[in-house]
Amino acid sequence: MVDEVVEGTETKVMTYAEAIRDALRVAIAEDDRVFMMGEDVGIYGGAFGVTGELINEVGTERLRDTTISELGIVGAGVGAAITGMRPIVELQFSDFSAQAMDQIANQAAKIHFMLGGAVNVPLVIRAPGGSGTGAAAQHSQSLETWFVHIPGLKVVMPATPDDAKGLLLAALDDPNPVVVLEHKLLYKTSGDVRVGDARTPLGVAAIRREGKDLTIVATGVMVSRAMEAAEQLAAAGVDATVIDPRTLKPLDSKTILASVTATGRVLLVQEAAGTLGFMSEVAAIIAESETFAHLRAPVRRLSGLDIPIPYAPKLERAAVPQVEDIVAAATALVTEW
Amino acid sequence: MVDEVVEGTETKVMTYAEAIRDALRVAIAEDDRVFMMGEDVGIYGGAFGVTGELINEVGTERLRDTTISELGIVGAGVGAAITGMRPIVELQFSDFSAQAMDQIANQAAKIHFMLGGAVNVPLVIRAPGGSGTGAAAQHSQSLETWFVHIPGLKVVMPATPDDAKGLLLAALDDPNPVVVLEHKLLYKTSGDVRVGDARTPLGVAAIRREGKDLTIVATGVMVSRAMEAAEQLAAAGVDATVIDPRTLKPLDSKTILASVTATGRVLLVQEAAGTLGFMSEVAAIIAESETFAHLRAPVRRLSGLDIPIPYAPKLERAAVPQVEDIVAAATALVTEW
Amino acid sequence: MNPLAQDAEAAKSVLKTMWMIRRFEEAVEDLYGRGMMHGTMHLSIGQEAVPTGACLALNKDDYITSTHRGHGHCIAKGADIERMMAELLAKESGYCRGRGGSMHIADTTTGNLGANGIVAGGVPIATGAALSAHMRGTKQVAVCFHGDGAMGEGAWHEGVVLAAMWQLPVVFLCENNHYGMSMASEKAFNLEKLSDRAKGYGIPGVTVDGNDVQAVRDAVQEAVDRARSGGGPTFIEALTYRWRGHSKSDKNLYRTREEIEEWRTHDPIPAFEARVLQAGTLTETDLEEIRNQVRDELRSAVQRANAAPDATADGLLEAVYAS
Amino acid sequence: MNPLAQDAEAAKSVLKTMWMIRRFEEAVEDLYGRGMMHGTMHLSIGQEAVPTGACLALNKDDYITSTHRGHGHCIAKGADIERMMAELLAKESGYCRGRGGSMHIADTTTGNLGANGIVAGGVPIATGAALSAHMRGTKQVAVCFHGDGAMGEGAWHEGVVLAAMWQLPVVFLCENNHYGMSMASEKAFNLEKLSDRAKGYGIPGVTVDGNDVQAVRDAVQEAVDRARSGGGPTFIEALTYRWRGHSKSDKNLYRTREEIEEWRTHDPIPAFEARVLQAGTLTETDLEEIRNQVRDELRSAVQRANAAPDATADGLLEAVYAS
Ligand SMILES: Cc1ncc(C[n+]2csc(CCOP(=O)(O)OP(=O)(O)O)c2C)c(N)n1
Ligand SMILES: Cc1ncc(C[n+]2csc(CCOP(=O)(O)OP(=O)(O)O)c2C)c(N)n1
Ligand SMILES: [Mg+2]
Ligand SMILES: [Mg+2]
Repeated sequence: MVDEVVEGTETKVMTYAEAIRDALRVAIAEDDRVFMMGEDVGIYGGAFGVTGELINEVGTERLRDTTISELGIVGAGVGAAITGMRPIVELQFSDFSAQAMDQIANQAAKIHFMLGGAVNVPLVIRAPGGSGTGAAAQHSQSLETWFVHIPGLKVVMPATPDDAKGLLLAALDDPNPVVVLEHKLLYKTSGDVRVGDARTPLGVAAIRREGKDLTIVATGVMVSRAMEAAEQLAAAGVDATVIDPRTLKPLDSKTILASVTATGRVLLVQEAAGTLGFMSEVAAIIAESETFAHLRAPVRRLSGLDIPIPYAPKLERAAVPQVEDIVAAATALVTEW
Repeated sequence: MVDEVVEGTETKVMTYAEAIRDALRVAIAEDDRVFMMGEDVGIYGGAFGVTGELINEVGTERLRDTTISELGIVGAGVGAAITGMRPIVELQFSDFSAQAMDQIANQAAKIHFMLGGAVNVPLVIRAPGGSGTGAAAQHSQSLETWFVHIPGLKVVMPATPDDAKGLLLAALDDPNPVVVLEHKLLYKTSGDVRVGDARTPLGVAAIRREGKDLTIVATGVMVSRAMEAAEQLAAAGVDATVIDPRTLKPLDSKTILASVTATGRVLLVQEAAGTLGFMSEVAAIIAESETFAHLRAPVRRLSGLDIPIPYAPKLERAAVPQVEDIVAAATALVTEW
Repeated sequence: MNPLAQDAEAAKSVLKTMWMIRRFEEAVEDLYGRGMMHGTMHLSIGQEAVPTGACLALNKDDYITSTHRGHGHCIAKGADIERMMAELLAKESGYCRGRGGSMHIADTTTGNLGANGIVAGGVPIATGAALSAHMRGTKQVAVCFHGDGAMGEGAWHEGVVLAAMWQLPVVFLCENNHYGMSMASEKAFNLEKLSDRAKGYGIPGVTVDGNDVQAVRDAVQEAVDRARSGGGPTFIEALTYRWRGHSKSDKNLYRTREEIEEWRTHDPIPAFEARVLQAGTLTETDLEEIRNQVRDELRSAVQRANAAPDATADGLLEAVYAS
Repeated sequence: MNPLAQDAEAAKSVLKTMWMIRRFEEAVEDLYGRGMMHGTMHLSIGQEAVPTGACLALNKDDYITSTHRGHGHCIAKGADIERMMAELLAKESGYCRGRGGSMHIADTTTGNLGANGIVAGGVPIATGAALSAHMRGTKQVAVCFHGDGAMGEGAWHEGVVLAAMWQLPVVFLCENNHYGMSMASEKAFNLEKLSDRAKGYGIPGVTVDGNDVQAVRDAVQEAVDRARSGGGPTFIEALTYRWRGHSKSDKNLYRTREEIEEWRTHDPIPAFEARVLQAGTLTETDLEEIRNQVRDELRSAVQRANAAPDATADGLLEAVYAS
């Protein structure tokens, strides 16, 4: 669907951070099993202000400040999830998933399968990724690859306030561990958000814009950059479709393949380092598919450089795709092929 | 080169495990800075017998038994590497890299860049991966994706005894952190190994077999399966090239692309789970390249199922590609296109 | 607390459990040796008093988290030995449908949240189960079995830190069998007693003879009572010894034959039998009957497990996600 | 040990370092406020006595590992403030060529192995540096600065476990400024003194007034002497307080204004100045001169740093791997 928010649904303008807070509020109110824990999520309001003053509404039992122990808190989330709760764990930066990787990949992801289906692990892990805040290499990564590769995890990457809320609520409904990768630069962006308990189903891509000349697939903060690029391309007579997969795993490859089959050209845009970034999988899926025969140009990936994110503002900017890079790559795809 | 071991070089038949031990022996003897630490690498001889009785030759200073503290020992390796040593850290199973991921990805990989080049991190991490031993989901993963995706790491995956030795010695020469992913099923396989300080350069693929009908790219334990499949295919009149990248990062994509351009068909074989497995990157590279125009069939990946590795022998076998699967996939590629 | 050896029912139950663990693992060893079992195995022969004593202090709905050396925990908490054996034999009727094997057996119906192939992997999970019990207001307690070697892991530390901060109803029960694989705990941790660690988390710590089922039961009972009444976590070190190698690959080079022999003279099962006889609670005939009963039950369970259909590869992909 | 306040050279050096840390961070705060600095920043204003005292006990080739709040450590170990400031201003002449910023400044020429954006990330690294010193037989010692909050991390635990096992020459120096971001260490760790943790690793532990430069120096000196002579690691808790918020996003909601005000009366710098005056080692004029000298040095360093060319994006890809 091109328009996310269905006509007639009541909406409210919120920031992405507020939309997440709203989802937390809704989920905690409607389900006794839901709680969130993380570093500084209480009185501090979250490192990025996501929880804000929520602690005053829901109290310290349902919104738990933890020690700085990422492995421990994800593990505690696993333990709570398999014993009847619906925990959400906030990692302050997605980079710190490195600390928690055993509990994420070796425990949460595998328990259901490994135990022959005897137990479910309805755990949600929220973690902000991405660069653009000058926080340098250890606080700016886009690590979706680590999670998407591991069987047993689901992975979502909301690009709009409405999806930030809707995907989080859908993740909480899911009986499996879901990693929700938010983006720091999006927290302060605003948009229409459905009020109440509005879910965005997992596994369904959003077509943000429809055009006939090429398909741009973009994730996270790259969605809005792709949309901006598409506007500029349109002004230059190039009509682009923009697809936001929203859920990276399970991926709605059908929507992507159908569009690429129709346009014959595809530009894959991500912030993550290119080598084995998520778009490598999308490229591989296209290369393996029937769509292959319909390609009028080779698949093109536009990714973050294969470097740690640098501190200096200009260098940081150069490290990841910008609107002008998307315009240039799309133009080349359309004109050179 | 088709034949790894150059004519005239002195060789000895060794197992893969013995070849690694030989490399350790050579490196420890020739360089005072080299030492290895890990769990049970001393008197126990290593969980897979890699160190064997080496402790009696090199002593407890250069071969250090550690507590069960993967994050700590990789971190200690980082600290030793940036202060003048050449440490090797053995992770008992590559699955436990999950525990150590912060020191691997956030420290070792980034320090050189993040510090503006002021320091090098000549750290080698050895870790056995793969299934086939009935050790189930937490002891059988093929996690190369995690490392290949992170800028700053180099990643090798030796498939023969000679490369097990040669790549390890080359990794020790390298001023960067190198992850050496060995395979449990290979430890007891034997082959000719060059004696003395024989290096296998990083970043150079091996063409294990040359054929004109299709290119098979395979890694780790899949290399010997691909070779066996190629023999069977040859008997059926299908002539396959088999390429073993050996180094996954930096990847010798030139060798792969040249071969695929020549054959027009490519089968990518890996043990790892397919979604964002290493071969997704190879597929993407092909889809983006000039080679694209020479493809006579879509790229085909043959991967481990997207499941945690099961315990039951039949299920474990079904989870990853076997010789017959490679034969079938190659045959389909050649006959259907 | 009530002496187990003086109560006929309790004594029988203790002996049944300890013998069952012993015989179960001997059977595993035998099946393995005959090539009928796959993978690896970690046997707890010699350590039976720890899970047996500990689980006596627990209700059925209390939780345990277990380890790679988990058969004893599983049996003591009340699992069905046929389904356990079926799992090891890679049968569809196994606890994990053959997907998990020895290192992943769980029986949530008796509160066992699972063995774990990851050393210390269960520690934060136990903390989470205790947090869950606290939040649901159930008065359940979680006992986290772990080895001495596990105390080198960051996961152990973080799990204990959180439990101590929130004063959760969890008992960290260290089975100190003196080695983490080949690493002597004495050498590893620079401590006389591992329970000295507890002070660093502001929680009570105690060391007991892990081959004395009564001592284990009493210490765990005290800790469980404290946890249940809101007094927070406890750390218990139970000193014991593993008779067998760490796993099949172990050549036992890191310890002496004498040491092993010496520890075998502290076998927890005959020690408890002797106490029972001495107290006059049961007769030698009663003891013989228990042993026979265990042997028969086990033999029949193995037969039934073995006769069951193998796990099948059908639906592997569908089994990854719950729906 | 020799009283710093009674030795003119020592007293001058202490004051120069403490003032330089204070003024450097005030300048950073100012530049940041004026939009001339990017990213985030963690200021150690109020905590200056800890790095200053600690580094007095170290040789130039001794190692330190530092933290996200690392300007003080870097200055005290002897780094060049112009290159530090250049780094924060994203200049090519910065210690990291503008690639690292505040959280990654290192100066290996003075033994600083680097600030670290990862809480407790430097702990195992310090252990490794000490291992390296031991293996190379150099008698170097490593001091690992870390916060109270870092003691919740598994990395902290594992680093200390290894150092204790191998009895390495490393000092774990906890700057307990009472909070890990918003989490009070008192609440987090369930301990009266964080140094009570040391016992659990079989190493000596001590708590000192971290705002008393002499107390810090003496404790670190003792630990360093022990380490250098083969006596293994020590844990030191230095009690101090951060005056500013954790970082720019901090609204200080987790602590009271009164608490902050109370701690400001324990400013380590005037406290040491008073001692020096009382001892008659230096005069008020001498003190004024030191302050002026620091101000001038800093001002000129900022100017030079600011005038230097910006870091460039050329060669970013080539900068990832060493060759
Ligand atoms: C994270 C991790 N590291 C290493 C291993 C390999 N391993 C399995 S058991 C074991 C020893 C564990 O020792 P301990 O905790 O004392 O338990 P025990 O085997 O003595 O019962 C090791 C090193 C593992 N399974 N997981
Ligand atoms: C692994 C990790 N978790 C969380 C953070 C976010 N963070 C940065 S500093 C900090 C507080 C650290 O507290 P402490 O160790 O006491 O040092 P202080 O800031 O008080 O100097 C937190 C939570 C981080 N950088 N790294
Ligand atoms: Mg043990
Ligand atoms: Mg602090």
